[in-house]
Amino acid sequence: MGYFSDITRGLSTAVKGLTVVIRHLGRRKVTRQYPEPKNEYILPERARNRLYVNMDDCIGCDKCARACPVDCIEIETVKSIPEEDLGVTTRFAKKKSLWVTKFDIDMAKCCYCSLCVWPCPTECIVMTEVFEFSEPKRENLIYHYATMDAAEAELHRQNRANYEAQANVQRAKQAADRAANAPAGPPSSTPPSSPPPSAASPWANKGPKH
Amino acid sequence: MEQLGIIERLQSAFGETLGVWHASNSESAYARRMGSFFQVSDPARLLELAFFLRDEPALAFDSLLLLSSVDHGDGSLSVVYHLESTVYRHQIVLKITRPMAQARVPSVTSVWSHANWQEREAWDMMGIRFEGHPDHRRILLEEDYPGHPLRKYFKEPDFYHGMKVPN
Amino acid sequence: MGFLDHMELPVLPTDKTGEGNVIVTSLDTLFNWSRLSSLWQMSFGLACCAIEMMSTAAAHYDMMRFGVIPRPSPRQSDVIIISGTVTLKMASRVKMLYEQMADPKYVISMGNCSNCGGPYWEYGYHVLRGVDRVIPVDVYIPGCPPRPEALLEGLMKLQEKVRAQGKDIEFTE
Amino acid sequence: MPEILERNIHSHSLLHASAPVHLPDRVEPKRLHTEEMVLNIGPQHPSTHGVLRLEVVLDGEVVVDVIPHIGYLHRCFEKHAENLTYPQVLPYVDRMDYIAAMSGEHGYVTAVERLLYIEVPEKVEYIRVLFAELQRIASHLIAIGTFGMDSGAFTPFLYCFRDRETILEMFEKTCGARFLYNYMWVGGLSHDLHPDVLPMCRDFLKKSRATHQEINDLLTFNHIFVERTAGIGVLDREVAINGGASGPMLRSCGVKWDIRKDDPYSIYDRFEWEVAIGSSDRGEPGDSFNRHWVRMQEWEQSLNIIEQILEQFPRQDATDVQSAIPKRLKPPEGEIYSRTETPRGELGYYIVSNGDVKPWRVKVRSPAFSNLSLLPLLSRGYLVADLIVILGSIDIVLGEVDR
Repeated sequence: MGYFSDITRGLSTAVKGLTVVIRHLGRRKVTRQYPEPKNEYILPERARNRLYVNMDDCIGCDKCARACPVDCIEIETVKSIPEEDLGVTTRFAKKKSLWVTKFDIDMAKCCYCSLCVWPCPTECIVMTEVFEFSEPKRENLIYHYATMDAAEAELHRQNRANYEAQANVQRAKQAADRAANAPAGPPSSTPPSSPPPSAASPWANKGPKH
Repeated sequence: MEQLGIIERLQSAFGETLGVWHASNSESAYARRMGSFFQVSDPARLLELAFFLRDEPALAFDSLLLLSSVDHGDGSLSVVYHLESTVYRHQIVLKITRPMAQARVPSVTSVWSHANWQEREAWDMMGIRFEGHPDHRRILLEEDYPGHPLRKYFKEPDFYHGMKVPN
Repeated sequence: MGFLDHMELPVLPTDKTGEGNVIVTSLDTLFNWSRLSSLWQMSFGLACCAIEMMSTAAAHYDMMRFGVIPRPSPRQSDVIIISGTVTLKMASRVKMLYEQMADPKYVISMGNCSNCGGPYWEYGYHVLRGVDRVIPVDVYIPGCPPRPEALLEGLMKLQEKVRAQGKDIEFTE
Repeated sequence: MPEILERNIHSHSLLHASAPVHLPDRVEPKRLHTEEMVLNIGPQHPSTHGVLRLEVVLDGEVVVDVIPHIGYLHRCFEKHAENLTYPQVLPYVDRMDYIAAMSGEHGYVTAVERLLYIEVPEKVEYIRVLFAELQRIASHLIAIGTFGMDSGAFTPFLYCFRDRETILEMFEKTCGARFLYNYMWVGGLSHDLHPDVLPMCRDFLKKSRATHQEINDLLTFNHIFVERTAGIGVLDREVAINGGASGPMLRSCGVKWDIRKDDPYSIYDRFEWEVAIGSSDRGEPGDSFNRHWVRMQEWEQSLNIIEQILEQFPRQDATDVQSAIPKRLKPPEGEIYSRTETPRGELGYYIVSNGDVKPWRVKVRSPAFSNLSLLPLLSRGYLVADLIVILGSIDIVLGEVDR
């Protein structure tokens, strides 16, 4: 290409590009002035940001923790004793039977995939619209949702331990009674022991055959 | 060409002892096409076989789709070659299995240059040596990283260059 | 008048209780104000979050409204945004880049990967679990990746921190 | 070719095959002997598109050899995949190719569905293809914008990101996430389409065609841009096929090869569109300009596909998008290699299953990895400034290169 035609073509295409830019002068601005009018851009209703757990509804079933690919949810539960009434979940009138002593979500590990939201039977773990929660300290990003403090948790743990100890004593007594009542008979069937360890699945530790 | 036809072709050229055909028994045609593989028994003949597959006009496997490696967990490693012909649009999968102590296969970089980085990655991740590779270095990890991480019994180091690694 | 309204002029201390030097305190305020209004950012992208950082710099969010101008060199920048996963191979480079920056320098850890390894904390044999194992972090922004607004919010939090530095005020929240 | 250059190229040759060396006309044959220099670019460099390090051997201004060092973003995807169940792998698939997360998901769910032999409802397929094509446009917008920035144009970057926001808004409305979605599940979708999305889509079609024209005026046909990219980094057709190039990189060489047409998956066989290939109108097939030009054409073709989807979309279909999701994902023992076409090329998943809920091995054929491995071949003999243009035209995503 000749020297001058090169220049002409360069100039003409540059002018063509500039007209595009100039046409943009009259258009609507797209910049969102973020902190000032906060409602200018409304987050969609399905927005997936910080997790929230409604502890009134949580039954401690651990399904969310198992679904989490990142293992950022930690749940500890204590079984209740029959005298205790834990109430029902508001949504499905499901009876609760576990004290949730610990429900920690590490928001600094969460990958916001919402896989924990779907399996929840009482819909108590949800992703909210809150996204502005930066922190100067990383420890603050671990959210403790459990409503009870350490002392209360310890109390429930004690209760359960006592109850189980009592139950064990009672069971032993019953067994002894039964043994005393029928001494001549054939030895009563032994309580069902745990099933024999099943033969290791061929694939338990091996890849497919080649 | 049908895959069985390709295998017959190979066996007529190299003899019946070349390898065994493992057909997939899946319902879908796609899985049968892309899930069946040809187990090559002798790695020493791989390079010869690769050149034949590429240069034979009726086969013309001009493209190596993927070179992958599998740790079977029982002390053996496999190298898998997915080949395709852009001329005839047929595919074939080759597999070579080696015990971990002798994880060496000839490099096919001279046949398909795509294999260059793929083989380096297989060495890096799985610890398979490729004999005759022009640039046999690690590719993703640093040279001094201990071990080959995609092996099933890999354990990550506690410290690396003074940085604590595990959580 | 738009411009003057948005300028955050230093507020001179009015109470002269005798504690602290009036001149030095006002100088501190002035310095802090000028620092927080021109936090030049090192344009340094690591992973997914870098794309959100690019979105923040683009038309819709326009990071330059906050005086944040991307600079390609660590020597010219005040804040480094660690935007993405820091791997073991990259960690030494991140540290070197941080050390090359001139004081005062600030670090924003953007996204969960740089906060603590994020989704890769469990099996990631090549991932550094948290950039704070290598360099000190001022603000942690959670999110995977954080929305551009969340990055702006983290920036504003850093500005608050800068405003409070050198004073007796404890920077909280 | 000057003697010294030839010697250097020979001694640094990385690839076994003899590397073709292209010397542009404007590089004067050297008569003066200069020391060769090793220049390090990256891992922190504005034009490396992430954390890529290039070790460049220079002779004066001419690139003698490039040695790419990757792995600065190696996030152990394959190890994670072995330790997680099939649905749990999906968030990590997103984070692999983070610019085109929907396309990556589409590839993964297609692979697992082929392994399990699941039939998905028609409506789900339509939504998937719609979103995959929108994602293709979004990804190409980033590629075009940053390529413009690499070659010295800043404005297209802003325009491209502005349009990309519209697409992200549609995704956000539907699944709640802006950027990494976890939207396509094996056998279905996480949410049904938001009622606003189809009208937004129709609106976007109109606007995007206009933007396409604007970017063409502003960038593609700009004489400076054409001079900067045409004839730079020419890739031979045979070398491309042998070296594993795919996607726009392969098509720019004039090879009509698109998985959507040649090995159709999902419902791509229902739509009519053209496979974009490089031409010799400006530059020559296989050069940087044609790689850009193929992306521009694919943008248009994706709009065509979206238009047909909007016509054919089963609006009355009230199928639950989660109806075909298996309760327990446990594929039979076996293996499969499944591939799909992402904006960067052929994304393949090689999944080995041992009949467990977790995959035994997942190996990814990432197109960017294969394309990047051709960089030394492409850039030998060009100037340093051209190296940046060549790298920009390949359109790499480091998350996918390193996995």
